[in-house]
Amino acid sequence: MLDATTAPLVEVKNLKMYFPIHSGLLRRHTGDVKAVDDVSFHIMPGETLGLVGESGCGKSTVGRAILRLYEPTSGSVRIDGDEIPALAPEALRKKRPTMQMVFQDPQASLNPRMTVADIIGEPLEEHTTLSRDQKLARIYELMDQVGLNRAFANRYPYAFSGGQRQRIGIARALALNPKFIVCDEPIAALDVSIQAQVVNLLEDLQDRLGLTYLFISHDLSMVRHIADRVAVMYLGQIAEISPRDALYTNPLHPYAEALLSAVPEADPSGAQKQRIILKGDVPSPANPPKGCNFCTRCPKVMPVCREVEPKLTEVAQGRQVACHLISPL
Amino acid sequence: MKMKTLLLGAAAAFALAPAAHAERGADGELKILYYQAVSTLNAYLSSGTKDVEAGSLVLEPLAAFDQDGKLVPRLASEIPTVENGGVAADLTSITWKLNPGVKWSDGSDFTAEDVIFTWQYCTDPNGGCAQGAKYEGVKSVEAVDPLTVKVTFDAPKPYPYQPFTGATAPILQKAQFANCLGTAAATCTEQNSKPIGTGPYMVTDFKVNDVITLDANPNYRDPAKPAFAKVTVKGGGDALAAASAVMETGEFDYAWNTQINPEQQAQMEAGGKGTFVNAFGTLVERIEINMTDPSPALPEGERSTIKHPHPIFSDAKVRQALSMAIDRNVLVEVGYGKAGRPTCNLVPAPAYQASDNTACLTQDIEGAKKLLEEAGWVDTDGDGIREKDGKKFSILYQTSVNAVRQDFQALVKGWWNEIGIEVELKSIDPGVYFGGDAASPDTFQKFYADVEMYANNFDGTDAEPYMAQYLCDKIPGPENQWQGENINRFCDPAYDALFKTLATATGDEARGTIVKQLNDMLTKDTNTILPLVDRGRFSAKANTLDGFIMNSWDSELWNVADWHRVK
Amino acid sequence: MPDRAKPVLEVRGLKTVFRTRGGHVHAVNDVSFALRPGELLGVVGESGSGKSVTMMSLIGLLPSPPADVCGGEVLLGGTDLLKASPDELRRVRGARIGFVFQDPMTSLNPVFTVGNQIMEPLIRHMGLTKAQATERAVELLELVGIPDARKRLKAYPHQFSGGMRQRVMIAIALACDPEVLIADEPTTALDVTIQAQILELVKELRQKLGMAIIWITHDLGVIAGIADRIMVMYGGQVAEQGPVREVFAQPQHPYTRALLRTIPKLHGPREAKLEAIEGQPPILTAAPMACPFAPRCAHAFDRCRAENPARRSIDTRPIGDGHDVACHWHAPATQEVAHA
Amino acid sequence: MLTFTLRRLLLAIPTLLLISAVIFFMVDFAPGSPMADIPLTVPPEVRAKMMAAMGADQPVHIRYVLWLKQFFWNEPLYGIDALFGTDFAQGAQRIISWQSKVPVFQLIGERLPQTLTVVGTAYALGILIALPIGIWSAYRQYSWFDLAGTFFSTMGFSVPTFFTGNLLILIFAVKLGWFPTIYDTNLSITDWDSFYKMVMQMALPVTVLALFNAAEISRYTRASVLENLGQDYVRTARAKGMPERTVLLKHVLRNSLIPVVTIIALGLPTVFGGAIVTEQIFKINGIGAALIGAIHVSDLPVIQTITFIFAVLIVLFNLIADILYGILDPRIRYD
Amino acid sequence: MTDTTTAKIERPRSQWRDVWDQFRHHKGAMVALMLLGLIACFVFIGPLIWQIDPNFIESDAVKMIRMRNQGPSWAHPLGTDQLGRDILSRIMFGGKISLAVATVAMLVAIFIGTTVGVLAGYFRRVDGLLMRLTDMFLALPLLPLLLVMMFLFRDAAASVLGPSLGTFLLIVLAIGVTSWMHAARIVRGEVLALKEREFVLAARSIGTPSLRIILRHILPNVLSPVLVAATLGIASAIITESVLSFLGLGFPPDFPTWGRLLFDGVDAMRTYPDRVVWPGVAISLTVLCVNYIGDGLRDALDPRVRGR
Repeated sequence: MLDATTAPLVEVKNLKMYFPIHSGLLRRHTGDVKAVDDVSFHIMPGETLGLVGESGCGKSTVGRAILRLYEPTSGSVRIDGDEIPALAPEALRKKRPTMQMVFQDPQASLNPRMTVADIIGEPLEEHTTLSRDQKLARIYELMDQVGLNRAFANRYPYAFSGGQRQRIGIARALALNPKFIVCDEPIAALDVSIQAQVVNLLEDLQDRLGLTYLFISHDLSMVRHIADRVAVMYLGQIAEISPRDALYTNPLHPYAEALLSAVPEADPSGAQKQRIILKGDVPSPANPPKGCNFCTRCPKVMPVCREVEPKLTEVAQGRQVACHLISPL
Repeated sequence: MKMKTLLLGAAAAFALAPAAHAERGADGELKILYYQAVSTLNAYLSSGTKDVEAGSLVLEPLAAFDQDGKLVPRLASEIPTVENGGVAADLTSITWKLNPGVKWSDGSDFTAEDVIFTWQYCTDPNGGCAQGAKYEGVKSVEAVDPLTVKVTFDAPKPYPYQPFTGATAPILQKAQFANCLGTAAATCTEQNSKPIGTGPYMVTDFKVNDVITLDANPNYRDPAKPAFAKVTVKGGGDALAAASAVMETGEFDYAWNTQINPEQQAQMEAGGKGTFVNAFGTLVERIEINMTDPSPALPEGERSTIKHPHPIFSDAKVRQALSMAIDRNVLVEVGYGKAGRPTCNLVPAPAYQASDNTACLTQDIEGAKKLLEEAGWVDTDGDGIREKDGKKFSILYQTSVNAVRQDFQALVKGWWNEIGIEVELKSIDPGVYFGGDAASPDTFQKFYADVEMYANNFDGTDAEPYMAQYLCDKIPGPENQWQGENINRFCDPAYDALFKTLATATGDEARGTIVKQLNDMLTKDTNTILPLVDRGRFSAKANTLDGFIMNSWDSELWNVADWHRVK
Repeated sequence: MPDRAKPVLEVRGLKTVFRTRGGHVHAVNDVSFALRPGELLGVVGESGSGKSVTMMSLIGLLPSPPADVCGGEVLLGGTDLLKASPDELRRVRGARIGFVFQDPMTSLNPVFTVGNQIMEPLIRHMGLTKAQATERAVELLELVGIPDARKRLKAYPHQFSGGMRQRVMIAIALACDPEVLIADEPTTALDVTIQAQILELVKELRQKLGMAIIWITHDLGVIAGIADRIMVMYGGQVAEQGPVREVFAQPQHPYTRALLRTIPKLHGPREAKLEAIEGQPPILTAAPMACPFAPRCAHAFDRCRAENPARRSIDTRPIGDGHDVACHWHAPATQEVAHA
Repeated sequence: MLTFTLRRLLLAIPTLLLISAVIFFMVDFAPGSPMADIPLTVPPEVRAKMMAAMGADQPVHIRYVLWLKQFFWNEPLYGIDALFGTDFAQGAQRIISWQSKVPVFQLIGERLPQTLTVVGTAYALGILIALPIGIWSAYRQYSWFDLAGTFFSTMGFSVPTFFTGNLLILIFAVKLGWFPTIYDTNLSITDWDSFYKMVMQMALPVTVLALFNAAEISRYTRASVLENLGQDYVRTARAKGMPERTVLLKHVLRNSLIPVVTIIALGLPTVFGGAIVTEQIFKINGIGAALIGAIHVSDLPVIQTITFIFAVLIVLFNLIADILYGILDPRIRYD
Repeated sequence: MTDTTTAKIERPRSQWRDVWDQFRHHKGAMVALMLLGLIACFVFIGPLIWQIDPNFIESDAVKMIRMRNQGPSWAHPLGTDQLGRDILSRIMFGGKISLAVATVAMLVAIFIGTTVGVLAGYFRRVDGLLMRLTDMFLALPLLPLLLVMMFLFRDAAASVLGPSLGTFLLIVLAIGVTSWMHAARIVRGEVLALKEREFVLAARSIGTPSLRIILRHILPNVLSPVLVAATLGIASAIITESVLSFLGLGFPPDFPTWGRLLFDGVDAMRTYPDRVVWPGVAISLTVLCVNYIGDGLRDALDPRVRGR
């Protein structure tokens, strides 16, 4: 998968997404919520990068900033050769077909006042000059592709179950033959028995269409299943990026380790190793701690962690970790 | 009607006899309702009738008008005439002798200085005196002695009784108002709301536009009067509520200007708690005909000016037809009932100067149609509207917003439709219509309509200034910011000439004859003005109130000192 | 495990119907189970499987109308709660049965202090004075691991983080030493690291206090970690019930089997493809005449579509005590549980 | 909270200045002239002089600046003088009514008691009626009580006050004669007798206004209680074994009242406005009547000042509502 | 995907069917809808049957006097007024005007309100400005504002469109321009929430331009609150018109509306109470019905309620 000769499809460098805080009598700019603070990674063509972390760690914001649904504060995002944050509005519009998104809440991501055909057809409407019949044919084709019955084309989203709605959302994302899809917690709102349907569909499509995914999720087992490499985020920053198997067998960053150990496994045999229970809560991204942002909860914290912010550095083949323990200064 | 007034007066006079023995303040409280609330008691700062009349409880003129329009002395001891030497033979001055022993309510003496001060007060150019017209032509006012005042005019005045007479020109106390001359007049809040007077009552409390409380004046010249110890003058509401408060609920003793529709007049009287009292003066509701062209097609500044005579109304026959089509009796019955009577005259009273025209009182639709045919207005296309030279007989009829006027508009429109005239109605907010704002197209002076309706009268009994309004040089137009009083743009050299003779005529008889002729020129002869209804004053009084005499020439409270409770 | 002890809570043939204008929904159909002292019963099922409604029905927390608990009995220490008067029920709630709900954000009243909300049941049910209640509240907060408890009593819910709020909810539920604690998806809204904290806390509290717990969740992993017994619900019915290890080791119901297979594993060999359960959970508009899982079941045969299977024990223990299943199909005895 | 309040007050200044300009110029453009009720017998020259004496002939922007100074500087000085017996104002020019030549603030001072008594009583009464109805309607949603309550409240604001008011007068004051038709502003309560009179004369207007207010507030209360009844914490309270009384009157009510209280605060200035019609009908010489009266005679200083005071009240009560929200709802912190 | 569902091809079910289903269960709203239908029939179809000119006055004086203030009779079921005009036909005519004014004024208000609300909610840059404007309008005393508008534009309107249509449009605009603020606030709030909904984000990720996002995604979804606001707007417009007429600022007298009839009736209230009662009842009943329908709509359109 990691072919050294090919260039990455997506390359994110030093991405920052700050939301300003205004306060005081004159509403001065007094600080920032650092939702994404200096994040860099790349995704190779046809690869799936899993992005995991707890709620509020900024993983969804990363996804949205990459597609420039939010205007990033700074940093570079190159997708298929284009510098996304620098694109002019019209150029960005032209670029949109190559990069698409599948959203978390299949209920909220579909306009309740539009029929399925309208929803799937909207990207075609915006970016192609197909005739009515051609468009309908393409819509049917897409519905077949995601396993939706063509007969439902004129129905409204509320008539569908969660899994079916997510299929509609996927069909919409596929309409323009994208190369890269950001899957923003696509299964989080689905029932357990439905999750597998959607994940299988995503995998099928990737195989068939050669798609590249950024798969954002908090479900570590599902990420293990689908992703080739995994990035673990904590408080707006990446703690560790590793190939999947390496991470799951031997997490390097203490947070990645704790996160993995916290996942309850459906195995009552008691074989599970001792859990690492983190103390306390995640600090506010408006006021992150000095030094390493995990230092307030880290079971292996050292004095240096409270002073110096660790940089994400490559410690092994394809493994990057931001921790003083792993890569001392 | 006249008979009734006389009877009332007689009854009141009859009632006066026992009252003479009455004791001041014995009858408790008198409750008066002025639904248009009183804003100030200083008649010189507001000529609103309500303010003037409320002021007359406190302030008095040298002489007042009685119910027949005759002058009766108040602060003067007699009415000066040429005969008794009070008026100079050349008519350039008048000398008033003051009543001795009159005291202000604060106990100080009333003297000629107060009279002179009053003149100075009202003629100060910065004071904005509302009664300036009363003192027009006065050259000087001098004290011959403390109880004698001589008023000198700058030209002979055949009617020298304008200054210091009637409720609109009362005497102010010099001591109190000395610092209120000119621009200071408006800021003298205390003085304006609690003036010291010579009248039967004095103010104890004044709530602007709401309620005034007064007590009997301890220094009033007649020790037996007034009969009431306390007076409340309440404001607010509307005519209907005011009438109801006297006639139905009995909450008040007297309510001013209870002009309500005739059916309700009858119903309220059935309440048995009070009676409506009326008296007729000179207020005439009329339709004015525009002698100039108001067409919007004309450039601004030329609409309704003498540059363009009216295309339809220049023909006298047409104007006569308009008049003949109106049934004035119906108008009275619908709109006024006992508060009005049909009239053909601009000057309906007093008797010596009122013409006796009655011809217009009978409606003659057929006659009107015939006149229009004669004038060349024929309905050629069968749409019910007459045409002449391809022009439709279509007119705009405007008036102010007012329930009765709108009824009148509807009725008159019906009649005029009947004789083949298309009428468009327009009603304008009274604030705009009578506002005199030169920038507004909707004032009655601008007269951007073919006919318009309103009511007007004159102050006092002498019609000279009133008739002066129809002189050629009083026509409103852009040059005088539309401030002229000749609303019709009527201009007749013969009228101007006849009016000049009025300036030298003396005596009721002689002056009356000229006024009648002038009146006829405007109404009967040319139908420039179509008088409709002689509107009387119409108020309500409780049956328990006695001594009341309705007066249409002066304040309705003119004899409030004589009011008392029925025993 | 105090297996043979008399159950503290016994539910028999519970039926709940929602009568709405759009039609009736048979949310709970003939659910029976027993809870023994000190036991932790895990209830698993997808949304709409009737697991929450069952628990709410027990103590009359469902708004009526539209809910109608129309059959069965709920025995708490011998008295049938379904026949109890509203007043009697009120004396049970909060005192003998404590409740913890899913969303700690909305389950606490935002305008009252945490202390106030903890003290309410103490004053109401235990008749404590305000001062006594305050002391007890401090104890409770300390018990659930909230530092600086006395000061935090005066704080409002919004001043706590999600995990802390859930601790407060647990403190409220435990305030009057209930015999039964019902926790309705108490960790679903929390992050995994916080969930781990709460699970740890519950384990601790069980050891200290020894009350019986019903733990509702859709996460088999959570159940595996803490429960003694598991009850799998599907379509308003109990599909399978038994000791946790037995059920995980030898799932009898096709649904349970599929459910276990559909979840990817965190350790061990990575599955090439997930086994999906096709189709949708049923909408229970009528009392089921067939097996509700039949349309999605890989093993379904004609009988499944004609007859709703009764629960049957798969060993010698009586139904409810041992391992039982409601299925016409007999799982092969051979051990072939996926990816074990 | 303090910062928030200060900030809002600061923001209010430009808003109010803008509003004052809009009001001033708008009213000035309005039709009518202060000379309209002067009899036609008064000749034009005299009218012109009267206008000049009032300063009404000045250009509008000059009058605006003068008025601003009078409103924001001179009048407060007079207010201080009146309170502390000082003499800061030193005879500076006040805003004077064209019609009555009385300082407008004096006029307002005379009118305020009537308006406050009637409107205040009516509002308080309205709230007292509305809360129980709204709460119980929501608690017993779709019961006959709810249907009746909803009908009552819908009626309350569907039927215009000028209709109900006149109807009540006709029936109770004119036909039955139970109540006076004219409000006596001089009446002060000194004994039981005058108290009885006061009650009698306030009865009808207060009824009309109170019903109107009650209608609106009960609707809001019902909606708010309904919303809160569905909240999770209500279930929690019940799960704790709290009796329904506590659930409803403590948990639900406290939360429901937050928006209701702010609605009540927001509604106060509009009640002053709505009272204009009521004052007109019942002949109460309050602020509303003063405004209508001034409009009828184009007494611009009075109109401008009163309408601006209304605007100030609205802005002020908006602020108060926000602050109340912050006080009542511990979740909200204004920073 | 079960086979049973694929077999039958359902006709797309419009959401409005659901709304109607829910609405039907609101008894008050249904009764109100029927009553309002009756009122509308009375007002719009009534004049076709009852063909007396509402402004007809007998020109013959004697007849006219006899025709005045008649009680109910077969010729005039509601009697005649002080000029002998038929009250029934006047109420019909007045109703037509009142309802037309209210409806059009509401449309104006809703149009302005929705536009301002959508702009403010969607474009952060103009939000502050537009909301300040809204606040300012809310703080303005509306009576004088209405007065001024009537004054400033009456002549222009009348000269262009004729006195009746001119006044009509002016009143409608005046009411509309002074009553859009609540709609704007509601819409803004709704748009702010919608903007964060994922389907709007989805549209942006597709590259749909703002205008089309507003038209396709935002507007249809603010329809529910707008519809409710519109219904309640009709009610308040009827009241505003009648207050205007009641204060004598409305239509010319030969152009009766319910408010105007009520205003005229108050003068005659003591003698002929029915003159106040009929237009008063007409106004009250209509507003009551509209308010009830608004309530019903609100319930029917509220997804939370509908879900129950």
